[in-house]
Amino acid sequence: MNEKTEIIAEPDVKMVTFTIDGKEVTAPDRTFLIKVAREHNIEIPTLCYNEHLEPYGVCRMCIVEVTRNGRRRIVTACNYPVTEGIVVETRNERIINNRKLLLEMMMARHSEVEVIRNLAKEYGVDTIRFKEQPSEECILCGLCVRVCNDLVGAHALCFAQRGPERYVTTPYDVESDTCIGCGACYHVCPTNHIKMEQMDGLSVVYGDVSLGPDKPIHIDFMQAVPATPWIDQKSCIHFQTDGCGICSEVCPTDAIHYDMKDEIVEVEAGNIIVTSGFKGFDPSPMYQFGYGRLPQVMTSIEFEKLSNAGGSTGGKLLTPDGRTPEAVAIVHCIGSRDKNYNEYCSRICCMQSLKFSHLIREKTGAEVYQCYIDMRCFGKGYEEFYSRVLSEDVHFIRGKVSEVTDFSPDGLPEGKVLIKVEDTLLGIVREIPVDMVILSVGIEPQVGAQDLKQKLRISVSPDSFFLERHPKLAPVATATEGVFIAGCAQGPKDIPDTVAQANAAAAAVLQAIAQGEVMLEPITAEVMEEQCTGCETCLSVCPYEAITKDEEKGIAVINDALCKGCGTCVAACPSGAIKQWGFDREQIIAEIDAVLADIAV
Amino acid sequence: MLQVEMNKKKVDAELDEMLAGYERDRTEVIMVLQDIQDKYNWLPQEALTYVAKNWQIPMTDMYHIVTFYKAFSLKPRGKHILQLCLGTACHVREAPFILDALERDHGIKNRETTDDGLFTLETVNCVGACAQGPILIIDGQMRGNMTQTKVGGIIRKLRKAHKEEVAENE
Amino acid sequence: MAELEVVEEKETGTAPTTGRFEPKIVAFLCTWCSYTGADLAGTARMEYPPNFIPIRVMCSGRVDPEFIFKAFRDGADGVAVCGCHPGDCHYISGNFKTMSRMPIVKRYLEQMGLEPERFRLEWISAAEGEKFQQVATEMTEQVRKLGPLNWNETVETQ
Amino acid sequence: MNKFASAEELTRYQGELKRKTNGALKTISLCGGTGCKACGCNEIHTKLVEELNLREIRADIKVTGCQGFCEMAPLIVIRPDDTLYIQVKPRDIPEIVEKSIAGNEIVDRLVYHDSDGKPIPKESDVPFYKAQLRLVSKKTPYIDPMEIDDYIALGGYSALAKVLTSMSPEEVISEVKKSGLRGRGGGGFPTGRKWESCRKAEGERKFVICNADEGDPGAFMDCALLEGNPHQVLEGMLIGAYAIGSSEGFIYVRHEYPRAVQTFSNALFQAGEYGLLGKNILGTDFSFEVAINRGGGAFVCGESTALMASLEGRVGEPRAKYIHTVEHGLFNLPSNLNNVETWATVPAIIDMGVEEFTKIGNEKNKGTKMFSLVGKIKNTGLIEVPLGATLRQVVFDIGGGIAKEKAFKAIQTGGPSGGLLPEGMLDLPVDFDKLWEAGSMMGSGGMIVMDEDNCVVNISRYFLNFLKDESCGKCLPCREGIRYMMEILEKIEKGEGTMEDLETLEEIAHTVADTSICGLGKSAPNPVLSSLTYFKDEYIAHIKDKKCPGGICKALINYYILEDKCNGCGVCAKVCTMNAITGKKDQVHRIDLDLCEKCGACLESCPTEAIVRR
Repeated sequence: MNEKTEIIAEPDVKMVTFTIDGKEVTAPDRTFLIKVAREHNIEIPTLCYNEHLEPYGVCRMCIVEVTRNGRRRIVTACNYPVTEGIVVETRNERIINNRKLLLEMMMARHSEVEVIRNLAKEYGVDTIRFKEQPSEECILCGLCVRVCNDLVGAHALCFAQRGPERYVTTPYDVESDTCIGCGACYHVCPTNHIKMEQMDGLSVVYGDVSLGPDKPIHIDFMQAVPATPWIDQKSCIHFQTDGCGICSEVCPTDAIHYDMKDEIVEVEAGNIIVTSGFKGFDPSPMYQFGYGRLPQVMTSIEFEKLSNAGGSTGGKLLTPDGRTPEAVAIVHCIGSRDKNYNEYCSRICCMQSLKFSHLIREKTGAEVYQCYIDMRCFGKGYEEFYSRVLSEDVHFIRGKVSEVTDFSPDGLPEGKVLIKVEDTLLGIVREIPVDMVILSVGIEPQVGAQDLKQKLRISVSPDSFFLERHPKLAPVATATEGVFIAGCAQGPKDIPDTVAQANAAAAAVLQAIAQGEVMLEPITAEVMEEQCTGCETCLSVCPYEAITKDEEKGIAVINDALCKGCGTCVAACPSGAIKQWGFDREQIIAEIDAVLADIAV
Repeated sequence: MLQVEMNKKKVDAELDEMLAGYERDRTEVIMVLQDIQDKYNWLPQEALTYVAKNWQIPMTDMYHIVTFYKAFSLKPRGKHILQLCLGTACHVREAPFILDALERDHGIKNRETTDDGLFTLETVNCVGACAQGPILIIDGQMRGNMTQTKVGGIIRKLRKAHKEEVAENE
Repeated sequence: MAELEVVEEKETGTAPTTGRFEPKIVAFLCTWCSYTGADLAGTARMEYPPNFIPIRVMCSGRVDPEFIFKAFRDGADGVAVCGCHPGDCHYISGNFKTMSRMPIVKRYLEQMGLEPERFRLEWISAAEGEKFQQVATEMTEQVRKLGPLNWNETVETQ
Repeated sequence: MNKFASAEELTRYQGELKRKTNGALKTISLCGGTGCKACGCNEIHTKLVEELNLREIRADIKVTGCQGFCEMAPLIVIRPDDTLYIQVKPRDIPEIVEKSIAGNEIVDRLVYHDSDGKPIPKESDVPFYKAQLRLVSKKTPYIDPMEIDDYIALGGYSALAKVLTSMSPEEVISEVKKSGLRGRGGGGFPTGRKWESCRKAEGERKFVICNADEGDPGAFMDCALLEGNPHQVLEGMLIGAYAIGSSEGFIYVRHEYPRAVQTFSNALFQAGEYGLLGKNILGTDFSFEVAINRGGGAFVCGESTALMASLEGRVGEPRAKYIHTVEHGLFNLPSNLNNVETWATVPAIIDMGVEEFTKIGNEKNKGTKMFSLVGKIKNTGLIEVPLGATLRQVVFDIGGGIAKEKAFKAIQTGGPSGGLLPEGMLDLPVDFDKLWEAGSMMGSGGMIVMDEDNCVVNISRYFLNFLKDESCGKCLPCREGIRYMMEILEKIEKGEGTMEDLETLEEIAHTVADTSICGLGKSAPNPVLSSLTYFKDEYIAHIKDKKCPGGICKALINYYILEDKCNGCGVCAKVCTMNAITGKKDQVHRIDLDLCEKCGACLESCPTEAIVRR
């Protein structure tokens, strides 16, 4: 009975009081002793216990002595249901001696297994009096078999034989065809006898292929906003075999519902702010830098993750082979200000590189070589920061790096690569061995910006960032009424500018909302009843379905709230029965006459 | 492991007819396996998958059951089944000497089948005829007061009979 | 700074400076794309001939074939209709209608004896200031080569 | 035969049967127990039928279950004058038929002779039977197990009728509690209390289970009961089910007892025919069904929770008993499990009444207990003695002392969970508590007698080796501890043991007993511990003197030919596969100790017992 025990008693549960090592405790009746002990952090060692599985009680590590109505006996805490008035002793001499001998038995068979060696050391077990055998990693605790059969429901692992020949295997010792590779057995194995390797993206468990990342429920990275975990359905057990369900059990706010689905949400919105952000330029096409080929070469975004406290190295700056770098090169304008890729300047790389140089100098004291074309420190306090970095004796080389290579005729120290850069100020080509090369990659429109353009009917500027209505007077508005753009969607910019634009866009939206009503399009079309023959040609022309047929009068009617004033229906009407305010037939004809009239301009 | 491929369809058909009487209830699984073992003299994998499917028992439980209980054998057993009683009474009357003799003189090891597929030796614990210990059961027929020499005689007789039989139908 | 040239005014419709035949080309530009493109060419200080005179309409779909014939009849030597690239139209499908109407007008004009170069349908987006300049210059030169249309003599009489 | 609609119909039918059976005809009861079957009781039966037809003599032949005197198998008893003929051969049949059946004489040479040669023809006078008190196995010699009428004729099922018609379930329970009946499976838990707690447990659906696994090697009492008198066991289960309020029963029979399965399923069929099983038994609203479940061959399934796991179609792995099976047993429902003999005793209690029953046995151990007396004993067989009888009475009065005039060394009771008791303990009364205090255990009832030619270390290693193979391997102490203990004993057997080994042995024994999950592990150390307490000197002999007093441990003994006894017949030389024995015809032979494999074949086959091992 996998008891759902919260120590804070529900109303109808009978509470019992008893003593553990002389300390009085209360707990719901028939709770397993181990749970109560751990609640009061009384240390009882366990090997085959997992709170989400039925207790199995086979490793006998959790033995304690219990006196109940006058009878003293040794029981296992993991599956002993507590009752009123029992006296529990977790560490008396008899228990310690028994546990020592049990550990000695285990050491004879599992001498190399770490968790056993630690326990043995803790209990002072050093002489092994039994015939020692070659160390086996599996201690037959059965956690993997039980999690696979009872919890996951994949029925892939089982015990075989009995007595000392008992071992864990798959039926007929062949690769299981029911294993879903969820990795549950890999996680619960106390001696990590079950290995899980990554084989081209899939984790191979116990020789069987798994389907996804090792932990189905995870947070991508610590700085994610919002930092909420998500479930990868492909490798989550519940979605494979309808088993498990531990996460919903332990979630205190009961926030996990397996039946939630991705839905298309239709929102009636009067205004849209497009903040699709940017994508870092992928430097792989630039073979000369060896990105993707040389492990030392990384993009500025990857370096950002490396130096981040939440990153894989916890903020420590390490080369891929785990060494602290002695020399680092930072290369500017990768994919920006470059005829073959993007002509525009991405604005942020210079200041970002300065930040990196400062960080590297401070954290590792390595030599930093910054290869730039122009230092564009345009913002408030930016130039001052540049001079400060200069004072931290960072080497600034004015020139484009021509090549990064790991080959050099007179040999290269282990783990270093060579950068070749033409120093235009000294007029020489320099070759500098470094441990790490950071490519300051430029900014490109976000993936998928193209089809967003189609959907929202907004246009893009030549550098394929979204086009603002007016570069100076309306930088966050677009030609389409009610659609706004902010941040890198409109063009490369750093955080201060992005924030400013965000506020601007928000203000514009609020202003429209605050007005309470919407200004109608002045230039709309209107049907002249007396001329309309009801031929319905115009109905099919209007993309906004603004024209409907008035059945009694037998004439077409235009709804001026929907009409956007394009005039296509006016031109299409065979009987010229539709007027367009501001671009009526007479007005255009007058313009043509004016254009063709021979009067001096 | 001696892998003997049985024709799956044939096995399924035979089992359908033989096990029709059972109600496909989980408590019958051990008896069903014993009936199958009586029929084929061992438990082919096809039979296990058949039972697993029809009694809705995962293959993991099936494999543990057939390797746990001594009554079942996953390998084909010999033509003659020798069961030597090693109960305490027989042990006390020197049954182990017979066990050693079987292995030493006739190459029949405990819980194994001889290469020629003629003999399978299994040890059992007390079949209830302790007065006539040591007991050797040959194909279900009990022989009491066994000694090494008597056992030697029986084995040689069976081997000769088998040789003649083989000679006949060639 | 280029030296400011004083522009002399002339009676005839031809441009005052060159004495050559200066054609008159009426260009219907849709507000959201070609007109903005033209505007961009202007702000980018791109030079293009003044003969290419724009008339703004909300969408190229608004251009009624009647206006084209009226322009030719009233003395235009060439007419151009410019709109957004298909799929970019601010009014979703306005330029599709133009795409279906204008070929008919083109064939009609050819049957009336006009040279094909006198009428062009062009898609120019708001970002293609250069393209606008190139279309205007090229069409002006082509019509200049063809000489004046003189609708009455050439078309009316047939 | 239609079903009994009421208890009266049953009693009326009993009356008719009684009148029919005590007719003029003589009854020849032929023992058909497993042991006798192994000695050719079938041939004797066919010869007997032939002879009777030849002589056109009409007599009633009954092939009964095990009558107990296995040593003297095959047995024939001529009723009603109860003449017992022992070790009968087919060729003796004509003489028996002519003299004892046609006439009333006794064939003297086939009768039992006591130690000073006096013939004792009457069965009840033979010392083997006289010293016993047969209560549970009383009816077996008079019944053909395949015939329900025989059982009913002897008053069978009247206990059930009495219970169903005149007693309430609570009254039955209090009767059983008053009777002091304790579990015959070996634990000795008061049966009445067990029934009561099972009756009180929550839940409508309850199970009654009969544990016929009898895994103890050297014990075959349950087998004899099931094969000899299945109806008594069934009647006990019916009474228990009525008392507990269960309508579903199981009997878990051991894989090695196919004949028991046969006789019991036949009994179930016949009981069903007579309306004593199934719906509305004897017209009352009590109904009960029993299903037979054949075990898969695992000693551990004798333990209650493992048995239930096996019944559920799972692997026989025991579970912690913190939750009692009477509350959550089979399929997690209340289940009452008792041993075959316990169920068979219940009808006897109801029939004879509690006062009579409590007269038998001593203060805390009431009634009788069946034992299988085997090993180096003169009269090997199945016996039943009142609890409290001393070991000496069992071994010497009933057992007739040690075979081949050898010296008694030890008696092992309780099977692999029991212990070895020395000569000094022979006056110990045989009951649950005294045996437990002495470090042994009643167990299911196996009693193995050992003489000077047995080695205590070897026996302990035998039990540990048996338990190592039978351990389910689930919990660490039992799986590993027993193996390490056995390895130490093997070292001692090879003469490589040290005194520290004995201390380690004791330490492991206590840990295995303290921390194992089930009875198998908890009681596994008993044989070793008791042999260490009573036979420490033999261990020391193995360790220090490198000698095996019993002459069993191969590494420590050699085979010698005694000059004075050897007549030079050469049989040993022929038999020795290692041809380590040399010698000319009619001259004293010699064994070359280097070649000798110590296989013992020569000793076995020497006609003049001239070969010894020391």
